[in-house]
Amino acid sequence: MSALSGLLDILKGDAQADRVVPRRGHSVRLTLFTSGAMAFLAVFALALSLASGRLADRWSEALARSSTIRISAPAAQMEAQIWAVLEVLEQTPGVASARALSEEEQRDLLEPWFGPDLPLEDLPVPRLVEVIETAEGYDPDGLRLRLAAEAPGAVLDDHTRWRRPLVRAAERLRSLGWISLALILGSVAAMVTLAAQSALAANVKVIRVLRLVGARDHYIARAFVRRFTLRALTGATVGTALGMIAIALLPSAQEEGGFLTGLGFAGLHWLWPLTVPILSAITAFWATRAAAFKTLRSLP
Amino acid sequence: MSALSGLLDILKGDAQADRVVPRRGHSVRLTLFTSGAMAFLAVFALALSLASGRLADRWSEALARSSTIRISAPAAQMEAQIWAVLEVLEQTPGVASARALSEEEQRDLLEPWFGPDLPLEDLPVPRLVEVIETAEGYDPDGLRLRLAAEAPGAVLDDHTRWRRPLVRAAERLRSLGWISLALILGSVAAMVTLAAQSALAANVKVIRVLRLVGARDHYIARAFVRRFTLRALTGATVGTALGMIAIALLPSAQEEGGFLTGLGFAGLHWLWPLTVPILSAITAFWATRAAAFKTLRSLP
Amino acid sequence: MIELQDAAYGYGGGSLLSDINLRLAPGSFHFLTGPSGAGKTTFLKLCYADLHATSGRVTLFDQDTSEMSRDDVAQARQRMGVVHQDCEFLDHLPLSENIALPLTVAGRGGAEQDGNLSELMGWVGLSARADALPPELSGGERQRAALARAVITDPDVILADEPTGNIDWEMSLRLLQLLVELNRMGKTILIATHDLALIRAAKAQVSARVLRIAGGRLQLAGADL
Amino acid sequence: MIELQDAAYGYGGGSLLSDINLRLAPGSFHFLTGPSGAGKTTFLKLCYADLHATSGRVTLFDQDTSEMSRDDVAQARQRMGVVHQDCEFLDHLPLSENIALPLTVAGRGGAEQDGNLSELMGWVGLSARADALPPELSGGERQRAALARAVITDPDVILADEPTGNIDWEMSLRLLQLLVELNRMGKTILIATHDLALIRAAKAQVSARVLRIAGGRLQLAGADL
Ligand SMILES: Nc1ncnc2c1ncn2[C@@H]1O[C@H](COP(=O)(O)OP(=O)(O)OP(=O)(O)O)[C@@H](O)[C@H]1O
Ligand SMILES: Nc1ncnc2c1ncn2[C@@H]1O[C@H](COP(=O)(O)OP(=O)(O)OP(=O)(O)O)[C@@H](O)[C@H]1O
Ligand SMILES: [Mg+2]
Ligand SMILES: [Mg+2]
Repeated sequence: MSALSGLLDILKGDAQADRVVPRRGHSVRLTLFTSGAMAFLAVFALALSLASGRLADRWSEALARSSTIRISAPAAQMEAQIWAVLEVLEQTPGVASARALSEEEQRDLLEPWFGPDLPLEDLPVPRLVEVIETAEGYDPDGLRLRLAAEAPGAVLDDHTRWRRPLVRAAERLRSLGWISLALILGSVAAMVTLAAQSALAANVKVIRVLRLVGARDHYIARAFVRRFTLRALTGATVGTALGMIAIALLPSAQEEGGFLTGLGFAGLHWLWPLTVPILSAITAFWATRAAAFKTLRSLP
Repeated sequence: MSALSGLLDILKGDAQADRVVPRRGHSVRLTLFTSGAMAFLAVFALALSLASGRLADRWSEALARSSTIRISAPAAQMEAQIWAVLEVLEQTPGVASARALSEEEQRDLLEPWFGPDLPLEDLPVPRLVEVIETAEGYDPDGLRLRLAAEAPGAVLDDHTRWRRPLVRAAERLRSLGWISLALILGSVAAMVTLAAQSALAANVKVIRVLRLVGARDHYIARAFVRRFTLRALTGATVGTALGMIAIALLPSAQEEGGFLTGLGFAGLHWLWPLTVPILSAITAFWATRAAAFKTLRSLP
Repeated sequence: MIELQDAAYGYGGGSLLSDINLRLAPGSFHFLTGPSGAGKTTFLKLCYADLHATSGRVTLFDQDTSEMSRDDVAQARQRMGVVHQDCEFLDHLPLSENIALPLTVAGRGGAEQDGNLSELMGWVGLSARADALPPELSGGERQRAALARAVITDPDVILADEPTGNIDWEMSLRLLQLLVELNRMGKTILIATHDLALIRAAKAQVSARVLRIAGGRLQLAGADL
Repeated sequence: MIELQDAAYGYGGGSLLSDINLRLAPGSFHFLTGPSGAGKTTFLKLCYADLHATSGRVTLFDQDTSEMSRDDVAQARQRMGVVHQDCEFLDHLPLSENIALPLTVAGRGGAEQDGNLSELMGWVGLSARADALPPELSGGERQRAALARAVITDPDVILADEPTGNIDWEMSLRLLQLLVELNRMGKTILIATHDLALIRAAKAQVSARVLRIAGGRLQLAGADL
């Protein structure tokens, strides 16, 4: 029986066979709550992973894939050198785009240091060209050589020095998210398994009576598996829904910081948490199945 | 019975009374694992909270408590104005320290934009004074007025514009940590409670037999409470230890990034996770006690 | 139906029963006696494949029980009615559903069950308790219910372990009547009991053989029974 | 010891027992009979404060059971020995510890228990099974163990519900012997049973009164017993 067809089979059910397993009891509450709480936590961990993933992507792109070319030249030659640099960049494989910063942009960049009334045009301030790499990146040494030839005043600054820790930090945050997600999913699996085993242990008498009156293992296991899978699915669905609502209610992320996006799902990422109840149900299905057959085999 | 004296009483135990509660069974494994897994997660959440707390503190201090005074003046007056500014600052309440950046420091700050060979001395580049506030902070408007009087070329830039999103982001991260910690502790409590209830339900027969032979409620409850408290303590201790080991093994945090510290405990913060097993044991103590007396009262 | 050849059994390496030879022919009526702890329940468990003989052979419906798969055992049990010494039920289902459980499990619920069920519950004196949950029954009521559950499927073989231990004499005779009736219809019956009066009452109505377990061996009881 | 005055009881609003008047004087020996489902177990539960009379008064050791706190009930039970109809034990403890459980619970384990225990286990024929776990016992062995557990504390009152339902005649007589002996030492004894032969055997040895529950009332049984 494949997981999916088994699962669908289970959800169809058989009203008569169903009644042989008690509907209520502490093990029911335990299974419902465990899968619910763990689904809730899983949604948070997922949000953290996705958010830090976005963050790492943004940093990688914004920092790792951008560099600056600084052109210092007499005012007369400046325009020519800018054009030369842009032309070189256009022909360089691995460069996605390049553009010269406008004077306003440079003024904005420098304002914190020099104040708003910096007489840019009167200063021998170099002009800046922003370079965005493609995913493959360009060869910085080759680019430097060509720049030296075409525009002697141009200096390539590939930000290597200060972009590294940022990217590393983002990656650490992302892996932290995935580690917690893995931890939580592992705990879900273990706890649903233990809850199923403990519920089955509480129902050993039911199993004994059913064996006595001639029920096959398959019949008994099915009844239990169906109950538990449905319970885990219910619990996890509620937990996931609550988790998604909680995340939607979190103070919304503003982009001002630029380097820390909000915790939350963006666009299609809202579909990700929907996998949590499905995974919980599949886990419960296999856990209960294994526990049921193990318990059954221990009885004659 | 106060929680603590009850708890200590419980840990002392009574070997004879103890044996009346089954030592093994699925509920045992469930309790051990639940408290262990949740303690493990709690340690991670705690690490996240503390790390983001440190981060937020650092950002608040490094960003919110530093500001810059930019002095634009003819070269001849520059030195005098710098001294005037420093003098004003010395007399301003709420300023912890102030110093003028050296030319090398300014050159380093500007290098990304102007290249290493910026002729700073030939340029009308303003000089920068770094101001560090005390925790109480100074009154920026008062300072501006005094600066205008004493050093007309000085402009106070208190970074307000661009420090806000950083601080906000750090605070969001910190509250995320505390939210997950609260969620996890809540789940621990709920799950230990449910595990205790479900274990007690599995032991209804034990309770019935004990009542029949004349055991008092107190005697029965004690035996269960002791078992469960010890189990939760054991599970949580193991989980906490594993969590601390896992965190110690995480790639160590480097400070280069400066704005994202590693996930981990620093110094005395290593004592914090030790509260997790104690909290788990206290939770288990109360949860089992309540569940035991509830179950007992349902039997004649 | 059921045949034991040189069968032996012991718990945990011991030797409780040995050299057991017995053939339960279709339509036969047997009683099994012996002091408490002699091995009556163990013997019955061998017969319904709850235990496997440590040596010798036990044949159930022409199959060696040690070679039966778990599904074969379930299948065989659908053709047998077993009254356990400690009557266990599904505590969450009302009595009537518990008695009909063997039909439910065999997929034979519905129409077939309704007719038999109410008649049978009347016979064992439980009509008034049909909707009670098993924990609400008295000890004797539970034993009667267990017998009803054992015979509801119209099984070929009925094995009963002390079915009247908690039941008063009049009701015991009534239950015996039911078993005698079933035996006359051709069912094979084996009853473990220590109630000698019941055995005497049965022998007055059918030709029953009385077996006795003593010292781990199976013997035919003396003429006094 | 135990006194019921106009006591009545019914499950779920019904009326099972009514107008019950009885005084169990210290040192008296009573049997309680009645058809299965008549209310014998219910009657005993009223006596050991497991149920409270819906009307009338039940007095246990001079205390009204409906006014006893849960601890009072526990205290009273330490002075009583009760054999439940379905003998339940702590399945994780060996038989000997189960039988000594009332002593353990009363904080009277150790020295006191060892002497009585082995003698008592020999009397009920369980010496060889002292280390067995309760689920490994036969039905009759469990009943004997339940009786042993009920008398180990040397209680003032012994209430037994069908203590010989699963036990052969010889062993039943042996258990009866124990109870008669205890009665001669001044203990109050009440046994619910449907085994008329046992009652007759007892009446040959002590002066026992036989009560009968019929139609919810308590009557003295006829002279035929
Ligand atoms: N699971 C077990 N493990 C070990 N010993 C067992 C087990 N089950 C039964 N026994 C022992 O085997 C012996 C026979 O048990 P059995 O239940 O067959 O007796 P019985 O004849 O049915 O007795 P009774 O009339 O009291 O029911 C007993 O001494 C019992 O203690
Ligand atoms: N908890 C309960 N809820 C509802 N009805 C009950 C409950 N316990 C017992 N009864 C019913 O009360 C009646 C008397 O039960 P009780 O156990 O006292 O009978 P008994 O005389 O001991 O019978 P037996 O000889 O079969 O043990 C029975 O019909 C039983 O079904
Ligand atoms: Mg038996
Ligand atoms: Mg009864």
